[in-house]
Amino acid sequence: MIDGLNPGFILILGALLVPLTSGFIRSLLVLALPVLGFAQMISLGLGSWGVIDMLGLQVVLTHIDPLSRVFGIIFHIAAFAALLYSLHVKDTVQHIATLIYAGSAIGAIFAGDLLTLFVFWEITAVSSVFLIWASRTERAFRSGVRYLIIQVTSGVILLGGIALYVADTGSLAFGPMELGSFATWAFLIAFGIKAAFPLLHNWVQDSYPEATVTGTVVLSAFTTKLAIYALARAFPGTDLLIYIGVVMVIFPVVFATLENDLRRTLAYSMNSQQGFMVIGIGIGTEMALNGVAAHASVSILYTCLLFMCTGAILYRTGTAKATELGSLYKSMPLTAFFAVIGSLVIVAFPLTAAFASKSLILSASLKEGYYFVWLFMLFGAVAVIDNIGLKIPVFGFFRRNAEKDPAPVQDAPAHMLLAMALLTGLAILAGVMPGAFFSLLPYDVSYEVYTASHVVTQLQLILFATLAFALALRLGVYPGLKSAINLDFDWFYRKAGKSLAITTGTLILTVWTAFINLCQRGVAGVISLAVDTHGDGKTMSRTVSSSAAVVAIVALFGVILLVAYQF
Amino acid sequence: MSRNTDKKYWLDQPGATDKVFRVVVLLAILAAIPDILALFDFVYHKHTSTDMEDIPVFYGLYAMISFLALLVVAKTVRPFLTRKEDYYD
Amino acid sequence: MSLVASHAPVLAIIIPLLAAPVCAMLRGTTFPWFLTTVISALSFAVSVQILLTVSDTGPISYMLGGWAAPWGIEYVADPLSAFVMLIISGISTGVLLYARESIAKEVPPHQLGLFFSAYLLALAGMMGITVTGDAFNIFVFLEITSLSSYVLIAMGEKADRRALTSAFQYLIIGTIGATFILIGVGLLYMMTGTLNIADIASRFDAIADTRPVRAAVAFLIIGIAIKLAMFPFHVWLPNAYSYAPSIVTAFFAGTATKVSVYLLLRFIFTIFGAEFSFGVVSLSELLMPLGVIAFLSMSTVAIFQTNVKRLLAFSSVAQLGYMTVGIALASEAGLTASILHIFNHAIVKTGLFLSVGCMVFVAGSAYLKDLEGIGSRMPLTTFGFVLGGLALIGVPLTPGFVSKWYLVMATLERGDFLGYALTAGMLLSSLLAVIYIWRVVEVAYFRPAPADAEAREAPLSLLIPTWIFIIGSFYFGIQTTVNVGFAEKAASFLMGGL
Amino acid sequence: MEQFTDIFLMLLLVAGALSVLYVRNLFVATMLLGAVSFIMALIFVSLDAVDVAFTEAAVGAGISTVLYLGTLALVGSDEKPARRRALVPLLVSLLVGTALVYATFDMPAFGRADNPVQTHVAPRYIEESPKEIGVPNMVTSVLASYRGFDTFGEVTVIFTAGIGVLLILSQLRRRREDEADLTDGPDTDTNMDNDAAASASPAERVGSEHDLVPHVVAKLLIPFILLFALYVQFHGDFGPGGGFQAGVIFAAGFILYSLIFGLHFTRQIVSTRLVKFLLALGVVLYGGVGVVSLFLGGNFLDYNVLSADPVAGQHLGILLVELGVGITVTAAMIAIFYAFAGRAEGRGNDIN
Repeated sequence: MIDGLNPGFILILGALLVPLTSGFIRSLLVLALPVLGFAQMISLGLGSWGVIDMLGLQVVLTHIDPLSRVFGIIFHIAAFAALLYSLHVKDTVQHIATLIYAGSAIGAIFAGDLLTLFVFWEITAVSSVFLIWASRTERAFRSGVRYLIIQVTSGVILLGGIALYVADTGSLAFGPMELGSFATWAFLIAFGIKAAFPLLHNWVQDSYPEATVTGTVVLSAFTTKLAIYALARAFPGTDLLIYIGVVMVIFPVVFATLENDLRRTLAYSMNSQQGFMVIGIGIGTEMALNGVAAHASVSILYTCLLFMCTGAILYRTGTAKATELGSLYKSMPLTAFFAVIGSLVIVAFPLTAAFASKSLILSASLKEGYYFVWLFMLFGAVAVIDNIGLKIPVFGFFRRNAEKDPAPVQDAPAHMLLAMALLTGLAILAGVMPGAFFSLLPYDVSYEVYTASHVVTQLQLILFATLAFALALRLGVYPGLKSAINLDFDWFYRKAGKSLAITTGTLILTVWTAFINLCQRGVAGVISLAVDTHGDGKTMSRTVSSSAAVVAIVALFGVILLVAYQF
Repeated sequence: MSRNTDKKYWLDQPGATDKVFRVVVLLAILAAIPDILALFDFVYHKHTSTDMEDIPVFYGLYAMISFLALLVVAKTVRPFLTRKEDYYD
Repeated sequence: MSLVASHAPVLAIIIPLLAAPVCAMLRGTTFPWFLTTVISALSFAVSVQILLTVSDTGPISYMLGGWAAPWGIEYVADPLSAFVMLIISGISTGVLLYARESIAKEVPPHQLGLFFSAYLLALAGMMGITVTGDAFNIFVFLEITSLSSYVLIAMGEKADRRALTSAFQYLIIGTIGATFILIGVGLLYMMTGTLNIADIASRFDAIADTRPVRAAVAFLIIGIAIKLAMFPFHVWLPNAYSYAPSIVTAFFAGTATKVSVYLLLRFIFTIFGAEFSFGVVSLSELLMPLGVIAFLSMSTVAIFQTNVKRLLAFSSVAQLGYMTVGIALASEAGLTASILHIFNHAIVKTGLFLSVGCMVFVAGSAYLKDLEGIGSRMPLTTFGFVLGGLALIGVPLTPGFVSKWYLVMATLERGDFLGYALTAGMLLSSLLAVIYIWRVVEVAYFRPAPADAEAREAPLSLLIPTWIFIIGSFYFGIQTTVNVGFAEKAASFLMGGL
Repeated sequence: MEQFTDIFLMLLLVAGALSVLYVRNLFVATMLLGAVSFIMALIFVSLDAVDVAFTEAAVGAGISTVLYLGTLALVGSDEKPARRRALVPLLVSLLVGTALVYATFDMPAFGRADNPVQTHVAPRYIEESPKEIGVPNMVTSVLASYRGFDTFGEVTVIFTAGIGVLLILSQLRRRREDEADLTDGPDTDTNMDNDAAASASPAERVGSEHDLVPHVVAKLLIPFILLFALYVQFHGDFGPGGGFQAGVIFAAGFILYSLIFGLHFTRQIVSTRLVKFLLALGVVLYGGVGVVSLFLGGNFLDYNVLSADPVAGQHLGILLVELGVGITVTAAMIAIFYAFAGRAEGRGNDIN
């Protein structure tokens, strides 16, 4: 292996070979690349490589430490699984975008300084948008544009932060920092956008369901987890993150409950799970950070797995809306099986990986005395049981459709099932052997996963949540799913001011809307002013009149003359 | 897959959902039992970090309450949030 | 070799200058081009030699006619002038590699001898301005450069008759600029009794407080600003660049205004001295707003252009705004950024204009409406344009990023509100650059090509030089020691006085 | 008396300039401009700048006027009436003008011996140039030797102007010919030499063939003009004069000949290609002297090395470079005249 080469480059450069291949060779190539990257990562071990003195600052192209290695491992696995899942895709662009996107995410994980991080950060943004556009629908295109704007904004803020940071400290080093200066706030916001902090989160639910079947799987794996990694590296123990995390856990679950589209439901739940990790970073103890790394990895496993299952449904039936599905277990038994396992993982059933990872964060919060935070997380855990753990198997596969079950279809293609099996296997393996799993984590932990009380309490939580769900269904109080859109915060930027009276009369909203309107009008004003003055043939772009230029020359000459005299 | 249409599925039988429900209730009760027994320090010792956890079947109750709260909130905000599918188009 | 070494400063100028009349007498189509290319390459080689010598042993002085300095004319190659010479001759050589097929389409064959003669004169003129150490000699070479550039721009008239009017407009405005410079030099001569730059500089402080000197400052700054196309004196530039033949545009975009920036630096720092320029006369307060308006307003104007050449021309005015701001910061960091941007922008903009030249060569027009779907018709050219566009925007790993980085560092170094405001303005301007580049990308890739358009890539003789510039620009964006090193050296030299 | 002359000439100059502004007929304006140039030349004489006066008379009053006339033959002599009064520009100009006048208050008084101009660099020219260069006309030694490179640059400027005119105007001519006579086919790829051959056509109207008096006077005058030009050229070392003035006078002779007898006769003697060759030759000659000095071990344009005796070398060098200047200037003037007159001729206008 090439000494010190950032494994991300293997995927990125390999992507350039994709157009030259086709058929079997291409399948082999795209599957080999993550494996090669993985091997490169393992062979490198821990350390720093590619240290360059650039513009008087130190750039470190490759830096591997225990924290980044966990993320590196899981990113490689996710890349492999996602590529395996998308082998049937004939669209070259998607393969290239996937490889570059995964490669740049891995590159970012192993970036040893802020500048390298920024470069990869932007590449992830630009490459991933093609996975959304690959749907080739008007909706997806517009969603992709919104996505791109938000992602690039994150990059721009990051760059601004880097500039300020260098001005402050004279260094590009990427390590723990104190929230205080403009620079660090800029970092927090840049990371927060990608991590889908509350109110900054809408791009997730807006874009993921618009991407292609395979694209969503890929998207779900990298961007948000990359942000979690960046937060974990820069801001461990920042109290503010705990509160952000709590809101993040709670806020999306309401939407997940109401959502009809299973992929969008997943996107909301993923967002909520992300909150656990943000809380963990906020707590910042070694145990909590271990929990963050572990839960991020596990969350990639089950999110990918469930997006694969729902993706398979979409691929076969053409829809992923709960109201249009029913009894799919008959025709897609294997997919249904994997969905059930995936659900068990996400609810943190004993013997699954999440059982081990989630309890790390929960225990860490109790240990530090954050009881209310712990209660909120428990609430989030219950919500995910109902929203995903039960909703996807029940509505997606087992319940009979109230009107008419969709026509029988084939089960998912073999390579998709293989990908699901791979992730399922890993999730179970990590759950069965928590010791091996924990040995990969950045810090040494002595944490006993399988105690009787832990198993019992978790089972209680799961089963009573199931009971409540069943009761709600029986009593008919479960909110009926409707094919509809639920307004989220993105309403503010997608629809502001249009139907003020209908939505809500609250003062906050009015003020918000007025403010947004004002901004819009301001922006529109600036734009139209720019068009009026700078447009083609308008004052500023006029170049025909020499005499006007001469008058300007003479006038400015006079000004300088007067300035120079200093009367 | 025409084969599937001929096949009889257990879930399609009348009353199957009732049976599923009964199993769920049973399992829930089973999960609660150790907690009840723990009151008498029987069978197993419960590790607790907070006083709350000492409440019998705390996790089960909390799960029920949480879900109820979720439902209430969701149903309350729904009228404000739900729009037609083509709202943004 | 010792002949070359000992006469290097003058050789870099007289080689093209003497080749020009020879070239004018040549007939045929290929030979004038070949001669010009060889001459330009020679000049480039000499420039490299000068730069290496200067960075080894310090400034070189050369006495023309063997007369000692204040009496005769002196040539001085210092880190700044050697660096700018390298840029000019390098860009010129690269553009010439591209010229053969491109110009054959734009200029009638029997005029090629005269055309390349004018080209060589422009090259020699710019090199002369850069290396001369004599204020009046600057004016003489300025005239050679100006006259030849009017002619070269007018040569676009075969394709578009508006080339004539724009050359005429340039002539009117440019002549005013040259006259202003001449008057300024004259006033300085009157007050100091000498024309040698070093000599003027040494006598400047004694007479700095007199009115004629202040008037001279005003004349010189305005005169140079006109030549530099500083906002609002830029009106000649967009037209001239849009209608000139492709290679002329590429050549001038990379060099002509840069030479004026050099002149501005030379007068402000070497002759007047930083303390006088910014402390006594407060040029900052004048240059700063003009620079800021330039990069904000002209970037906005560029967005609305329908002709890609014109779009790039306005973008050039905007980029010159960055350089102006860098100078107006009056700090070593700002100066470094400006000098660095001279180099970086030269290489990037030349690459961009060359790739547009390829499009014009095949599609026959630089108007956006005629370039729809050009991305699929000319993939290599268009991809080159996109890469150049990225460099213009200032994406990391490109030279545009490096110089903007230095500029931002220089503004932040101030640490006051103005510094932050300037930084914000520059980021906004980069955003505007994204928009205007995106406009071209959108037309090139997202509009269907007209059905009757043939899919044909530009010939290799055009593509290869274009890509040399594109790849070169990325090279200097990643491997920054060369350009940054020389820029820093030149900046510290200027700040350290003579 | 001297003061009186100065003031009188100054008033005359202002009056002339104002009248140029007010006259609406461009032909009259051109003539007045010539007069203004002459007055300028007189003022220069009065300031003891005889060389400058010489140049002003030859270029400003002579050639420029002819070229203006050539242009008027193309565009007509009526000025387009001004549409509006440019009040703002006037105001701006006045203000800036005032500021500039203010700038003159600190100027050193004219002609004072202790001015910087007189005390710093100039003394060496006055004291050393007879020894170093040995040319009696100090102006020539400064121009051609001390600051010889500037002069080289100026010759190049003239050369540039010449090829510029050749490039632009010949292309325009060709376009017109292409448009007018498409049947001519491929023969368009030539240069202006063809005009000489085509000049026998009746359309050829440059030259006033029937005016006897100008014909006779011109025939008498032109040899003397050319002789005078040669005198000015080669006597530049000793008295006022030199390559620039000589070149202009030389060209004036040819131009006068064309005006009287018609363009094609002149072209038969001095073909366009020859003009182009001479244009380049002058620059090459000047630069060649520099290169030779370079190879002989001196710096560029160091005439000392041209001969064993430095002063003789300076003499030789100055003679050669002045010759180069004269050749290029002559050729450039003729080229410009050809280009303009050729256009007028093509249009069938008479430039007389």
